Amino acid sequence: MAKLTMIQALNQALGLAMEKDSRVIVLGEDVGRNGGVFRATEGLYDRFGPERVVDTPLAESAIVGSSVGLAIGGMRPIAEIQFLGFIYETMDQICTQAARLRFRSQSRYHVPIVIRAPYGGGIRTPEIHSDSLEALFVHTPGIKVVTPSTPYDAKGLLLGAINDPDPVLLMEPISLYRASHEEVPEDWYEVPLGTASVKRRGEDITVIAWGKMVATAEAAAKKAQIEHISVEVIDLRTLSPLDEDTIISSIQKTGRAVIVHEAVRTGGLGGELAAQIQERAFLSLEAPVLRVTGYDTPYPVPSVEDLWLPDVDRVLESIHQTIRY
Amino acid sequence: MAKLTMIQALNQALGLAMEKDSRVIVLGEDVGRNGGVFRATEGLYDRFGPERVVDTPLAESAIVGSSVGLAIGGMRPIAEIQFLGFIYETMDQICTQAARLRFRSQSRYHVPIVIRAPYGGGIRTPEIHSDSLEALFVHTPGIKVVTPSTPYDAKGLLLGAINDPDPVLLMEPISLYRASHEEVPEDWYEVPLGTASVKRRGEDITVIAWGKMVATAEAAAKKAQIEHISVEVIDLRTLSPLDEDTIISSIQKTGRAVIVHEAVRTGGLGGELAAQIQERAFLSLEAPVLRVTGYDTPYPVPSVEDLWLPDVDRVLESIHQTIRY
Amino acid sequence: MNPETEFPVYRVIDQDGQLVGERSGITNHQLKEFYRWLVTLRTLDQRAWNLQRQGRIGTYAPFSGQEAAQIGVAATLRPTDWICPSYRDWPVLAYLGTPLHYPLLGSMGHPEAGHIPDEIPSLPAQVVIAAQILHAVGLAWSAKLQRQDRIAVTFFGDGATSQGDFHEALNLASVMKVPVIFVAQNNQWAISVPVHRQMNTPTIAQRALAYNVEGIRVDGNDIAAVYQTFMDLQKRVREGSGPALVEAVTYRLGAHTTADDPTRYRIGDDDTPFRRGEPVARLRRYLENEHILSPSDFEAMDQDAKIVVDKAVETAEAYPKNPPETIFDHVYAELTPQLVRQRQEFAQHLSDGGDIHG
Amino acid sequence: MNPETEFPVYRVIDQDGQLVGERSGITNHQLKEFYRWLVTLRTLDQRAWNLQRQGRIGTYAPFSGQEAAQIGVAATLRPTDWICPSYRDWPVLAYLGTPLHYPLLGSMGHPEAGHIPDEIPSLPAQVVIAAQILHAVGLAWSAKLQRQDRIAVTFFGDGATSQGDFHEALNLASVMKVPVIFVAQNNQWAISVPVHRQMNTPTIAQRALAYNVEGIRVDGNDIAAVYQTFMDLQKRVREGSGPALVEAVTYRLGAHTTADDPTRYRIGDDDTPFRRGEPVARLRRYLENEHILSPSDFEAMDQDAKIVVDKAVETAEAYPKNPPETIFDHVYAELTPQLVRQRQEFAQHLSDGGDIHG
Ligand SMILES: Cc1ncc(C[n+]2csc(CCOP(=O)(O)OP(=O)(O)O)c2C)c(N)n1
Ligand SMILES: Cc1ncc(C[n+]2csc(CCOP(=O)(O)OP(=O)(O)O)c2C)c(N)n1
Ligand SMILES: [Mg+2]
Ligand SMILES: [Mg+2]
Repeated sequence: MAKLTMIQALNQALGLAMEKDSRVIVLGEDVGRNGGVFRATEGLYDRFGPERVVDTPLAESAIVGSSVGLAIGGMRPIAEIQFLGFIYETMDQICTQAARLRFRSQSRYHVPIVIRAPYGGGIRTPEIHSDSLEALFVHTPGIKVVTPSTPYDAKGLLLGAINDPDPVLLMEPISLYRASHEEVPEDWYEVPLGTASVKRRGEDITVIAWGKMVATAEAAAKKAQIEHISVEVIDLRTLSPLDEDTIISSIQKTGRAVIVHEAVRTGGLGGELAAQIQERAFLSLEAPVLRVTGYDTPYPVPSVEDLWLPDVDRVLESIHQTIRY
Repeated sequence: MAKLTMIQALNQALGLAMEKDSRVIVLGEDVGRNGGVFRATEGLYDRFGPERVVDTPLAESAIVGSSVGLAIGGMRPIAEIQFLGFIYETMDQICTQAARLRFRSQSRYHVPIVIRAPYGGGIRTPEIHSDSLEALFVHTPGIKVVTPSTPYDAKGLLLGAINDPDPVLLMEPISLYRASHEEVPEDWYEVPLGTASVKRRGEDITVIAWGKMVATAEAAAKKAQIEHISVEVIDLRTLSPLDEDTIISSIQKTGRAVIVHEAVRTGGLGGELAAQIQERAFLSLEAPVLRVTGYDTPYPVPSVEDLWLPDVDRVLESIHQTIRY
Repeated sequence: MNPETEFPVYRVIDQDGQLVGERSGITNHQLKEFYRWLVTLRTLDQRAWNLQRQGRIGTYAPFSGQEAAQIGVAATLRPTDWICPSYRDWPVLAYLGTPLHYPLLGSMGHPEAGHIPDEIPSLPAQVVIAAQILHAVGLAWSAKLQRQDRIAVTFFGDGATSQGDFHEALNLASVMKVPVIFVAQNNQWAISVPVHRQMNTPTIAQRALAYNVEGIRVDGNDIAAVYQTFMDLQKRVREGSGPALVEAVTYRLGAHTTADDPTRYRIGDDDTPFRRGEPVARLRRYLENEHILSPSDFEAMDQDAKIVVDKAVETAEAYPKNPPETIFDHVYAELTPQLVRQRQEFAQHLSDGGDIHG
Repeated sequence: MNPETEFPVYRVIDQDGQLVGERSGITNHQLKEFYRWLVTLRTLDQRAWNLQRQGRIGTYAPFSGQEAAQIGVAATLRPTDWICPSYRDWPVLAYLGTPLHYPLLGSMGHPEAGHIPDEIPSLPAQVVIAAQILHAVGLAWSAKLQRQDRIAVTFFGDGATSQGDFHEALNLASVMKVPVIFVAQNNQWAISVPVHRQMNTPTIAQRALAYNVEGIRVDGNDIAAVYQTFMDLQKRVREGSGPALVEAVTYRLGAHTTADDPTRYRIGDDDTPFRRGEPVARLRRYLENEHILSPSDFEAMDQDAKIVVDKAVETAEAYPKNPPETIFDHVYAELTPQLVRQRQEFAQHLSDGGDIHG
């Protein structure tokens, strides 16, 4: 078993899927010779040729819209949107077309496509390259949304997504692509969609995070441990559909919760989670569910981003506030 | 003072604004000779001519994208998106361009455009014509979102939006266009953006709604009154930015809340509201905040829509559940 | 580049039913069958309009005037060819075997109208203007990748050509050289917007030049011309000539939908030539002129059409209503935990009588 | 329609610095000044690359090779003309008066790079491919409505022409007949995708035929040709001839951005002609051939450029950092109650030392 970075794990998953199933093709901007701007598709062009690893014209609506057709026609397209911030260009094809075709056709058709999109902050990208837009898709019935925080989960979620009969948006945290190595099995395995992962067991408070924020939550948990606060950390992994049982049973145990996300606060997934928690675990709650999030501004320039993103201190502060409530 | 329907009130507001300010122009699909598919722009073409009442080509991204340019160039464009369900086509121009240009230019430019879009269910439209998508825009910093529940508010919000220096999305509940008449002042007046309206005072529980759901909430409140449950009904009117003070102080009084919206449940604005309520009024809350919403499916066919939309019974049931908690 | 000479309108039978081009490969028998189809669909369309006016169906988008542009194409396709239609393209689907009650089901709010019979490889009728054009590119691409002998054909209106998706589709199709035919039915109007306000070009066909694909203009009200054009074209495309854009010049005789009132905006433009040259009357004139059908034949066909349409209305009106809770079953392959719970709540609310309290 | 003959590449000075067309209306003095600009910008661009390599600035998109295509246009515009540039169009902005440290500020993460000096009517450099093309249409439209004597000019790449927004913009501009010039810099690449995979046409200019607007192809590396083309064109457009699409054929000499490695994908294509004909060397050859500038003139200009660029780097590096909490002030005209509260929390967190704990 080799130690891989997240980008290597994703790359391996893509290679595996293409080997196993000739219906799988990869398409998007610069995914061919260039291997993707983050190298997720590195080497695939040479291995599988230009018919299956396709540099499309620069047109996101076309990438997703033609993927819908490819999928119905029997292929298994994996489409890359170069940065999640550009996904607005193809919202109709995702939200009205891909996500709705099963419904509109009374299940005659389904749309097994995977849309991969790098997202999130922390690496000083130019403007509009770091936005976290999961809330838009969590609010869209018919599509699933997943995001890994580790190389292992990245591969497992991607393979799970490829095998899923419905459209899946895989949001890949840019800053984690090369952040660490981890042992990743060479063979096919799947992380079941719809399952959260308890990263750390705790008794006093639950911190829920995903993507890049999982590490922030874990770091805060470690710091809290020093103060004898026992923090349970949940990595959602799948943002839609939510693994409500894991979330609710954790909070029924701890009675307290903090949610951490990069996306802007208002209307973010944190609100949905807080709403569900207070609805289903009201009597267990000993303090309000707090949210540590990006602020309600556009994602700021590189010189400000670290201040804008939730950091360990802000999470810790909310943990304290909740505990002391 | 004449009694007007909502569509008449909107039409009057548009006429007033165009009379008062030659920079105001109206553009969109079928807004000219046809007067809009719901007649919101009726008569304007004859009064103000084809230069100021413009039938555009069938291209939503162009409608909003050119409006951005028009606004920066000194005009005050009011763009119509024929149905909110088609707004996905122009998400980039709204969310990345119009909403973000002030930020990107360090306030050198601002984008005073109004985007009008009919939305919501209840009138047996074909598929994709009834979706409630407010959550997408509430999660977008830089744009304001308003929706009226009465003819008076419709005119006042539209004029307020026209006078606002920032982009405003005016969501117009289709089923209310001709639902009732109300006295509407002929002259210019504005409903200040960012202010909710308490439609009914009550002591035991707060029901929050907007658009078409306000009437449903009020009807439920009346029924509850018979059972001696005193319901406060808040019409949000502005969905972004939220009038948190009105909401929170109501719940601090009543200790209970139900939120009603047409949009699908998960990731809807109801989640955000519940999250804020439990965060800021935790100690006042005597029961979990409940949500009565559309279900997590695409908006269904006409024969099912009445069952799918929140109705008086479902709201009443949630009121009961909350009161009895 | 002169579009009018570069893209002349191909015509075989003129408005008066006179042969002005070469009839090649279309038999009298076929013309008779086409006429039967035209009359049947016209009858259906007019009946649907009336049903809506009587409140028996909901919003309906009539296709009268465009039957030939659609049947003439459909008749040249193979049963395996992919179809990506818009809301106004029921004649295509009907010709390919979709029972005539389907369009009525749609307007009555039966979700099954989105499930075209399995043996017809068609997507549901598209409501979002131009979205289906990209699906057709993907379908054609999938056929090419799988070395299947099938093409994709997509139908859309003049208004649809203004959408970004139209452009992205034509560009991608041309770059990938996939077997797809783009059929623009230029019916002169996009709701209230005339085509000369939709674009500043005299033709849609000339847009082909922007993508280096074949562009053709055909009289869409002349079924012989449409048929002959597509007999040749589908063969070329099937053999790998790449995508093609066809402008079928036609006319929307009626309103945009039953919710529309064209007297508000169809002001001052003289549409007499279009009305006179509309496809049913035109073919009838030709068949009369050439004595291919007799007055009693026409009479019989009209009668047959009425019977077939009566039957369709009956079927539609007797169509069993889907149990409402089945809407939850078509969101994902499997119900999510959330949908399981919501489905239960919904069913509970139903049995509590929720549906009568609206 | 043969695109190569319908849209020939207009050229005045060839790769070898030989006059192959007519110099009309461009003086020796202007050519000298152009050369000064070309050298200065090239020097800036190379310095920026190095600064990034030294870690002194962040991601940077070099424009080397495209200076002439931009300066040649900018030099023909009036101070009131609207500009809608992309991230690679700093030469346009520089020529119009934007200080040279602006592009560096952008790459250093200073938000002020988005606030082009007030006297230059330019939008911030656009990152979302093709979005600015629609803004230009709106700006030109606003000028027309207000009877202002100004036009809008927008710059974008070959890749941008594949986006739906490009199509929607050209169609709308043509229908509304607004004074806008669309400048497609065909630099042969969109990151790693060569233009012949981006589209299946030999030219971008021919897309003009789809909209019935004027289409022109010009050698974008020949500043005389660009200048002369636009001197004529901007006059026509200003007088109401309607929109125009210009394809400036050029070449991206460097990487897409500092994050890009072109050796991965620039394989096998022979770009020698482009490299030899790049705008700085080409104009220099001409000025040498014609003895318009002497070796010592060139030497002096190189020196001047170095000094000017040194100064720009200094200014950029000394540029004061915006107080971070000001990000809250540019979301709406007035802070919303939410933003008031969040601004406070943010500032509090700052003063608690939040910024060092990242
Ligand atoms: C994206 C989108 N925008 C707007 C509409 C509303 N709409 C429905 S049909 C139509 C006009 C379509 O015109 P055309 O493409 O010419 O087709 P036709 O109706 O004439 O067959 C419009 C604007 C829509 N359905 N989808
Ligand atoms: C909508 C959108 N999609 C993708 C990208 C990522 N991206 C940035 S530049 C680029 C290539 C642009 O090519 P071209 O238009 O030819 O301009 P050039 O970079 O050559 O100047 C891509 C794909 C983006 N910025 N915006
Ligand atoms: Mg039409
Ligand atoms: Mg390029």
